[in-house]
Amino acid sequence: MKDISRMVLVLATVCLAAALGLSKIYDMTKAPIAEAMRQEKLSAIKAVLPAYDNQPDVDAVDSGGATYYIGMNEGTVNGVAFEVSSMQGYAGLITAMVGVTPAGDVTGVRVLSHAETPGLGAKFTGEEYLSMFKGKNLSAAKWAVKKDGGDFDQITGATISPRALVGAVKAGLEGFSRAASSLGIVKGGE
Amino acid sequence: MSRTFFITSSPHVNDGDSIFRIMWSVVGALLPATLWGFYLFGMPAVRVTLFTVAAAVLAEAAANKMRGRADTTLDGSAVLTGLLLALNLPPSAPWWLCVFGGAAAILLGKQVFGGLGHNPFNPALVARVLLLVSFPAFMTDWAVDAGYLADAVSSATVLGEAKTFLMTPALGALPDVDYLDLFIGFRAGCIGEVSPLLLLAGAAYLYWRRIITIDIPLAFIATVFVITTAAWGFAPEKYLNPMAHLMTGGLMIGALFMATDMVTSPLNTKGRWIFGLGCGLLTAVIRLWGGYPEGVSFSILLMNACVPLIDRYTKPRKFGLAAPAKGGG
Amino acid sequence: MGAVENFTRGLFKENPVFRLLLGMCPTLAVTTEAVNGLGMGLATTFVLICSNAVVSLLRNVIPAKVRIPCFIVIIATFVTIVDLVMNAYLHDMHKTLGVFIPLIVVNCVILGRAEAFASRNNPLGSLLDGLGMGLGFTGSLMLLGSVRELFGNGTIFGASIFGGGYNPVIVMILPPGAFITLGILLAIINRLASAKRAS
Amino acid sequence: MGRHLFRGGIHPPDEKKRTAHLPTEVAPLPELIFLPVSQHIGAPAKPAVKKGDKVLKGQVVATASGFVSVPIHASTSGVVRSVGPYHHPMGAKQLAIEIEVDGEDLAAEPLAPIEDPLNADPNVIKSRILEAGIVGMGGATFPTHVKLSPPPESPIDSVILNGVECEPFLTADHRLMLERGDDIMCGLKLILNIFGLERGYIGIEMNKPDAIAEMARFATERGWCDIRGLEVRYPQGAEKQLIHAILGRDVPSGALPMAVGTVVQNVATAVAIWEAVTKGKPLIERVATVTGDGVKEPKNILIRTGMTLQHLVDQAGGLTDDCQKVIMGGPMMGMAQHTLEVPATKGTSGVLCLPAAEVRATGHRDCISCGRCVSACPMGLSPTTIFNLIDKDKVAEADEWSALDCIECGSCSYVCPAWIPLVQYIRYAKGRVMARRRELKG
Repeated sequence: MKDISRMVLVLATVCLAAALGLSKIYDMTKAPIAEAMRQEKLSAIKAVLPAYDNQPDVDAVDSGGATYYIGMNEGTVNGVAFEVSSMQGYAGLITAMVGVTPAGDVTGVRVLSHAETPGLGAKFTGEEYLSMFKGKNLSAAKWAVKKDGGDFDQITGATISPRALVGAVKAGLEGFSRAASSLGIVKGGE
Repeated sequence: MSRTFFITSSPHVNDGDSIFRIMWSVVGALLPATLWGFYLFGMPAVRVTLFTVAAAVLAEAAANKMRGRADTTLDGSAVLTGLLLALNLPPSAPWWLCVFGGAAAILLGKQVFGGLGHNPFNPALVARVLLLVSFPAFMTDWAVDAGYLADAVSSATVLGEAKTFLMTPALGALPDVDYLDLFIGFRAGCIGEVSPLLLLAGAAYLYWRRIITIDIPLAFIATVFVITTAAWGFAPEKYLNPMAHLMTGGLMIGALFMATDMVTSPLNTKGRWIFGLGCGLLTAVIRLWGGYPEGVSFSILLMNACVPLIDRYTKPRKFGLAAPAKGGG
Repeated sequence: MGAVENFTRGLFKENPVFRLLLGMCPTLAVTTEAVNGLGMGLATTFVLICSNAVVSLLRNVIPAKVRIPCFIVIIATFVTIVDLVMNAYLHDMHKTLGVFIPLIVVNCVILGRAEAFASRNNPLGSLLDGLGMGLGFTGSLMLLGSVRELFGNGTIFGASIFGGGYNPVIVMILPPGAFITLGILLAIINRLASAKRAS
Repeated sequence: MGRHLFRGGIHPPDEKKRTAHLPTEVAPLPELIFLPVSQHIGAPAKPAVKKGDKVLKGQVVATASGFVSVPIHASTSGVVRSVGPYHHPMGAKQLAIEIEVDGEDLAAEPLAPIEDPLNADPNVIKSRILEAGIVGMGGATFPTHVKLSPPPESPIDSVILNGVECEPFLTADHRLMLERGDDIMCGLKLILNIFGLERGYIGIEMNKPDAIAEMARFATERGWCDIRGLEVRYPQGAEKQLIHAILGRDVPSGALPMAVGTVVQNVATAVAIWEAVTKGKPLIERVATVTGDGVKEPKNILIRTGMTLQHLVDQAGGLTDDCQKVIMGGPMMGMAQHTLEVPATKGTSGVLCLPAAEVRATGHRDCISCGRCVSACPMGLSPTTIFNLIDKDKVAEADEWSALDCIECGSCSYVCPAWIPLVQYIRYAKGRVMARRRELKG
């Protein structure tokens, strides 16, 4: 009996000490972790939007099931960022952050996550490839890879990932144009 | 006068076959398909083959030296491995890729396991898959600028094309193919896989020489045919015609020359049927629903891994027993 | 057994990865780059030192029958601490190492040292043992990561080695590459060890 | 036709053309003969003569030393020169009686011929078979009287004479069937009488149509025998395969033919039984084929036991210059000999001499798992698996894979492209398995 009670006592004490210690650490790291995750998102937004001086994640608007991060410079909306995704990749889900001007011209694309083959499919995540989205908009470009008669390059030996990305960006842009009015963003300079 | 005589245990005669003869016979059986590849793709194909075979042979010699073993480069197995690998490379493969592949086939595919006879996986396929995942862009670049096909440049194989089309319904109908052309071998692809006709001829020779048995190729090809026919019958707009499955890709060279590799296939007939069936099943599944357009290499390698298990459960039926003996009996 | 011996044992003679073949899960999974190996190694080292020290301190208090649950609770505590701290201050690396940080808790090296060493030796010796084993583990992971990064990406710690014309052997940074590299490194090390024994 | 084919087996070239057509010649007497006391399976016979004794042809020089043992008789007359160790076909030296031949070939008082042999009491026949020192002459040399005395719980309903001679090169039984057909038939009848049976079988491979025709003639004449022509496939002459082919019965693993009510005897044994019964003649001579490209004139010879191989080879014109291997028996199961001083015994069905060109170099490669040995094994075993297991000292597992069922026919080694001496490994495995089983028991 004495044995068992000692065992229970020791185990309970150890667990209690561990729990107390952890709760303290958790409190200490809670804020830094939240900040780190915010910075992660911001760095993606920053990469696709023109320079802004507000906090786009604070000035975010939900519409049509998507979240639009709004970038402003000196009080004027100069860009909107949103996440797009596609399941049409070679190996599952591809997500990307897309930035556009209020008029709908693409300012930048950055791939957030993908599971494509490193070295082949994964080449579409490079700056070199993504830069060709810049300046394109829904009406002034054929949104398809060149192989399918569009304006966008594919990658030799890997047509599928770029095709998925182009499709996702296109769908995102369409969603944006639908949502634009309800967001209260004045289109272009009008 | 007393003479000295050779003492060995019985039997004192043999059927005259040897590893040397087997290996070089397989090399010989691959020659028609190889030469066809040379004609079709021109000098680049010749270069790929030479580099790959040379690298394999040199790696074999080096490995023997490192392991302090007698030289085995002449037994033909290294040449065969190199040749099989070369035949599974696109003609445009750069020289360093060939050298890397040839050496990897021998060193990683065979010698690390203890040399010929000890390798669980087909060495040429190990190297091919290694190259495929390492250098996918080079391994799927079918552009040729020499030989007969140079004029009719084709950028992708039928299977790759089909996969792309079928995954993207918006693109419309599949391109038409002429099955006779495919059977004779007028298409793009790896150097040695393009002509089912010549591969079958080589395999027929090996069958006649009793080097390969019919069980594995038959089970393999029939299974692929049955499954692809079923899929095509259900949804012809979604799946490729079964004839195209048979005539294209690496199915023929895989079923006839890679899956039948003695070292990495089961010991007895029943096991070989199971092995062939498994290869066919996996190939069909990968081709129909997998990420890659082609699945022959992967399925053979996967089945290679199952061989010890297959051998274990397909003990030959012992004479004098109605049913196979249970272990420990 | 001297303090020096306690420390150096884990570095070479009883290197957890190459000699004891412990902790294979993180060894194979996170060594796609040298820096990941370093991060994982240091995280593990921290847990090792702390758990070794605490287990050693409590070795006369914990009844034998509940020692394993106690050890696990102690180890899990330190692993959670590492997980939280890294997430807060080394966010990018935490993202790369992902699930393998929480999985340190099942790393055989840690429970193995707690059971085989710390529960039988004094706190200082256990601390040194944890440090040695941890650094041995870190070094091994870095070596593995360096080799894989070198051939799979042409770089070491992100610094280009082969130049731009290099075509990376992608398989090296894929799971099979981990097995191939580990196998070859083990072969070389066994060869060296047997040569040393022979002489 | 034998209807039941066994699985496996091989088709080695039969090489019998050299001697199949040559009538048996009688070998002249040599100057010395050497009679090993162990010419059979079982306990060696006990020498009954000593140095200096004069012996006559047919006299007992060594007596049986147990149930599974037979006496040895002098094969000609002469003086005992020594009783001591001498070359033996099985390899090591063994006890042998050396007789200086006097050339007179004087016969001892023969055993009394048995009156009306075809109606004689079975026990009289059996004891005569023992007295005459008769053993299985197909090569196994198992004492015949033992084989003809199965325990009562194994009733015998079938007797088969083995005229298959599936070993390449050898034609001794073939000639015997052509030249002594009726004696074989009568010998069979004696065996049938022992078991009270009406009809027996003789199995002959289809590559000996003349022997089949000849035996069929006697079979019709005598009316107590069916002739079965069998597919040419090695090892058709192995007991279990022969029973399978003729009767469609499978001898269970680990059992003897009597377990399926069958007795198999060689045709030469039948002749020896007939001669022992009707003429009182002990087993001191037999037909052997001296053949191969290593001798100048291959021949079928009627030899006496104890003649050295040198003497036999001399009758066949001597060895060629390039002869490199001398085998007692056939190429598949015979024993290679290191010297021609070795004496022929009751089981010597042939002497095969191979020239250098036909001698395969030793040294083998690693197994490439081609599976040919598995297809070739007539016992349905996996030779390469047993080889791999015993090579790694896994005796228990070798037992599990039925190493003991191996009949050592050599088919696996014959087809092995890596030249692995599989039979030798399996023989070794059998020894280890037996030892282990004994250990587990005791």
